[in-house]
Amino acid sequence: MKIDSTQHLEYSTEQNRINILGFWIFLGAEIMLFATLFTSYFVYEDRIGNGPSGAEIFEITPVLIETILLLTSSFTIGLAIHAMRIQRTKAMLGFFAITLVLGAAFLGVEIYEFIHYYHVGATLQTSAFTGILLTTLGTHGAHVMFGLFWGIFIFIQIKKQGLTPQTANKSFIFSLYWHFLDVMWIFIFSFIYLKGMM
Amino acid sequence: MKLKWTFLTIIITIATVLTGCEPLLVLDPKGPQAATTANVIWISIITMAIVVVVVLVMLTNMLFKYRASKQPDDYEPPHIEGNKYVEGIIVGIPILIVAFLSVVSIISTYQVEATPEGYEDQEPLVIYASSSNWKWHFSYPEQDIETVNYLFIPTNQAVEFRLYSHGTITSFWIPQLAGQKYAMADMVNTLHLAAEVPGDYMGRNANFNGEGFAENTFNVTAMPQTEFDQWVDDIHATADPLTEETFNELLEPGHLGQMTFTGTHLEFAPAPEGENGGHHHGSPDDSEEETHDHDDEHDSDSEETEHENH
Amino acid sequence: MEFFERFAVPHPSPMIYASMVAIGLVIIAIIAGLSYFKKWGYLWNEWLTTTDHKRIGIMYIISALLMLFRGGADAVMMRLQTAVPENTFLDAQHYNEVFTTHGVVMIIFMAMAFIIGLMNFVVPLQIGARDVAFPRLNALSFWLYFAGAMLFNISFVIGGSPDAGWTNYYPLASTDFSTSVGVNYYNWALQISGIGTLISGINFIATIMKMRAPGMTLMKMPMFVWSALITNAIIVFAFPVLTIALLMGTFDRQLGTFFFATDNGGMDMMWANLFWIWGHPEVYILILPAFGVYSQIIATFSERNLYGYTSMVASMVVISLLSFLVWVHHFFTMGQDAMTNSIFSITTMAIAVPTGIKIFNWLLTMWKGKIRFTTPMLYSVAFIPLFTIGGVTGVMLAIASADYQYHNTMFLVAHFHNVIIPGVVFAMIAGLIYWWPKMFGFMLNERIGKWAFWFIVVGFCLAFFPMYITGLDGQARRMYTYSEATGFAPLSMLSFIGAALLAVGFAIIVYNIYYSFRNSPRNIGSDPWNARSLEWATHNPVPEYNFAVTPEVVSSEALWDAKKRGHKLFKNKIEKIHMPNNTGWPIIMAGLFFVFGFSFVFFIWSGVIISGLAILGCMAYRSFKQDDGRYIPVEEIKETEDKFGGANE
Amino acid sequence: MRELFPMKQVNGFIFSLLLTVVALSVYFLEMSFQLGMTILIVTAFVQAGVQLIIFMHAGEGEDKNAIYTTLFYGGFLGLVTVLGSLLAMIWGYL
Repeated sequence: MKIDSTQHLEYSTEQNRINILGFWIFLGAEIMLFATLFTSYFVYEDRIGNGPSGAEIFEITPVLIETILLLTSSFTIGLAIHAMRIQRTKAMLGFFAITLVLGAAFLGVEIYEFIHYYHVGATLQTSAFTGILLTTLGTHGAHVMFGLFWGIFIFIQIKKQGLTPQTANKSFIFSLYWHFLDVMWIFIFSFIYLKGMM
Repeated sequence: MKLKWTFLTIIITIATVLTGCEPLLVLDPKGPQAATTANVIWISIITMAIVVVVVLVMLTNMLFKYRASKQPDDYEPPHIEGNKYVEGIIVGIPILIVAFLSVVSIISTYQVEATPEGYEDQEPLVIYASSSNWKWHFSYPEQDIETVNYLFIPTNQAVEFRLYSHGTITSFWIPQLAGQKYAMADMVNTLHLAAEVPGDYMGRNANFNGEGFAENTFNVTAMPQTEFDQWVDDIHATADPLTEETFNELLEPGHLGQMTFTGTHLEFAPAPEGENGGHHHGSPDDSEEETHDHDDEHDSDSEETEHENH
Repeated sequence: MEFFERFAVPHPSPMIYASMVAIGLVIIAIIAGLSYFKKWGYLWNEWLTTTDHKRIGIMYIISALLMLFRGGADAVMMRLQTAVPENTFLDAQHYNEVFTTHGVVMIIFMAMAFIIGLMNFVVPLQIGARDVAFPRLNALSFWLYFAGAMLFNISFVIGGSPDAGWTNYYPLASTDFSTSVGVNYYNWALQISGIGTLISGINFIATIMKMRAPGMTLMKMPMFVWSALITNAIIVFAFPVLTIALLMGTFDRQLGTFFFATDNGGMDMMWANLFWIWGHPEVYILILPAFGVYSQIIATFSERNLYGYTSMVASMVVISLLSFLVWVHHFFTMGQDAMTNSIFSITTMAIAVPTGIKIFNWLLTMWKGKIRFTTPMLYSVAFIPLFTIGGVTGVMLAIASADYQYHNTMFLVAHFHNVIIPGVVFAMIAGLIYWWPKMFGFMLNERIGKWAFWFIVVGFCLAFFPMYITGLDGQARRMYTYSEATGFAPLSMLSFIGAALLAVGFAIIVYNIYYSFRNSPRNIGSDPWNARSLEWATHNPVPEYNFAVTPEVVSSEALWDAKKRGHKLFKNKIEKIHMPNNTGWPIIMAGLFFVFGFSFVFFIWSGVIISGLAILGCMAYRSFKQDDGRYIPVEEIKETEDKFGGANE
Repeated sequence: MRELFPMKQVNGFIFSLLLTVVALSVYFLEMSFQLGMTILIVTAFVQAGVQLIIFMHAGEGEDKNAIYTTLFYGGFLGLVTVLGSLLAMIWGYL
């Protein structure tokens, strides 16, 4: 494995560079996945059947908390990568841990939100609108959940092996994933919640 | 060699069959809408035949002239990059052809979506055609009668079909009178046609909808207005009224022969017409009002189509 | 006992029971054979756990051929049923299941597997790479595809086949109208193999972008590599749409949501919409690699460089974008206004322009050439006029008003078979014959191959051209029978004869493989076709490391440069070569996906949860496992090269 | 400590919070649907751009052209999917 020391650790081997490009392409596919969910959401938005409409069930407070949590976690994972690049392993692990905690908090609030929907009678089986709402939010939530476990695994590996081209590469790719989830949340926040409550 | 003749034979066969003594249904129109589509099909067949012929001529030319057996053994084919002018031609001409056909497509699509040409001043006859597994129900609200699996229409009269389904997506199709349109459960689609020649025509559901699909057909009879009026009167004199109970029995999956009733099912099971053509059909109540004042609705409809025409 | 009742076939027939017995016997025979010849270890070590792109490619192609025969059997059954009016060979339900599985198997499990198989085998060789970017994911892709294919194929003996057409329109596909588990199978089989395809797409883009030989800029890639790059770009952006659509369909059928229902806000049209947003790009996913194959073959056997390389590339890029802009033409008759239909009518016809460029470029490639009529070239020559006919009927269908008459008729069936068979199937057969010596080190017999070609071409014309006519005569597609009075009988009989000839043609191909395996000479050198691109610069069959020395190229025709212009391909000395290790986790994970899908189909929640957790466990295991691959030492490479008669230098 | 918080990232974070506040105005202030949608579209896409360039370093590696091509391709096709579907499913029937 040739290591190119003029580049950041995460870019230092050819395989690392291939991995990063590959992940970007995967994110391209994810854009389309969420675009499809948004397409369906916009089509079903007014088709509420016998169920409630968005304006009736959305609450600004939990949504705002979720947004702040995820935005901040996106900031901290960015700082983690920065710390990684200046070889500050401890600081990096710190930021990494904060990110995961914020992510877990986000999931907690989202679970609260889902329970709220359940209580006001908006379930997957209520109408096409509530179905697509919960599917879209659920897909994003599942991504965050997956990211949490993935992040924990990487955290353990850095802890064990230190910063190597492999672990740095994994961390960088994880950060791409996490930022991407934040971007998707911004779209959910704007075009599902705010548009619905407007 | 063999290849070329295979193709030529096949093309000739197609041509003879196409122009043969027994005309194909789609190319044997009996009303203005189907005549439009038949003309468009002929235009496109001729245009496209030119393309096919050009390709075939070029191909045979290449294959004959440049086959290895005709070249000297030491012949080395030259290295030829693209050429701006040649590539300009092979882009330009297809663009012209496509542009021409696009214009044909747009004009004819607006035509078949509107009241048939020459019938714009006429009040169209409204017939609700709804499908259930595997039958067609035809409701004539103005005449207050309903038929199953057969359709009588007056000739030289614009007919406006309101299509919907009691279940699966079906496609209402009378090849000799007009193209298809889907019938679906949560909205009503409109299909315009007119018959100009009295006669019996084949009608069917063209969209696959399960076991009984092959037999999901109906018979269309076009007749002069006076005979049509006579037929309506006869039904009022002889047929039984359609009750909700009978209608629900009719909806059960299966095949029925031709049946006739007075009254329509629209009174107790209205069509899914909503404020916006049923499209934002969310709550059940917005479908109720619509059927009672369908006359207004269709007036505004024909106004709209006129707009589109001019 | 109640637990097992759900696995019963809802519409049994003697044929299905016979198939069950046949499947059972074949499985027993395979197991017995492997045990008797002590081949389990060989199979596991050399094939099932391989990460070698060439072997994965070959496994894809073998699976594709198996699926071709499954789908082909369905096709012959359909043609037989409709050969005469009022036939009773199949009943309506059985016929519906047969055409549904025919469509799905041919598109998803035959054509897709064939193109991905060829890409797997050829792309790394054409760009001078050792393997693909992610060899383990490549194996996972294959095994996920295979798990999906098997899941789909067991449906007709366990629980019942899907019966709502390959387009699977709701509400027909909902539990109200399709009561067996067939459509559940459809959802999960496509979902699982779709994930595999998506991974392949990412893998190949990364491979082509990052692993080209020194000197090979994007505009110096062989045309097949370009077609693979564009195809995989379409895969990456189209398949997520299918993922979501299938997920919504699964929710509707199995979790009680209302997405495609007709009440509670549901919209049955939305399935058609999402399906075709994926479905239309999907047909370009199939046809573009075929274009790539033809570009290679026509250039090779005209002994000329490909005419208009830049415009060939540009036209594919344009096609890839336009392919996402046309989907509404699949449901012009759904009731949108004339303006919407006009827009999509224009975008659809626009695709004819880049496609036309390609046709003329191929013709101009033959111009001033020295054409050799080998079997692959025969398929390519037949492709040009036949595909043109298919293409122009496509333009005819794109005219919205006329489509109101063609839609759902045999005219449409004739059209898409007319593009897919001469387009994709001919290309795959031609490509297989063309690259066969690269795969196995001997050539397929040309004389037998040409017999097969004539059967297939004539069979194709007889089978599908009559459908244009019956379509215009008002024959709807998917009708299991028709009456004498319709007058469809003589032409339908002709179709059946054509289908039979096609079947004979494919049988001859199989015989040819057997015959050539027994009789063909093995000492064919590395370049039996006098070809032009890089893959022919290494040995036949290709050693596992592909090239002993990484080649350096200066044009898209690297080998031609070496042969005619004195370009030196291999400049460096032999060094140790880094290769990926074999791994068992892809096949294990795909097996778990199979269990997951199967359990979900039958609502066996315990199976779903256990296999779901096991899949996540596998991923966690992969996250922690380090596998840096292995090195092939210089001596071993030299030894191998000597066996082939010395290094290619 | 200072070096752990580079200005670029801190500014990016503050900017993205600001964008969120601007987007929130559609909830707290009375405005027409068109104006509200315009604000949401602008803030969402700017926000996405901030994340991509400042946090995700989309433009730093040797493959930035491939990455940007992927993103634009995905974004374009995503928009086509959304708008085309709305056209074919809703607007086409009005």
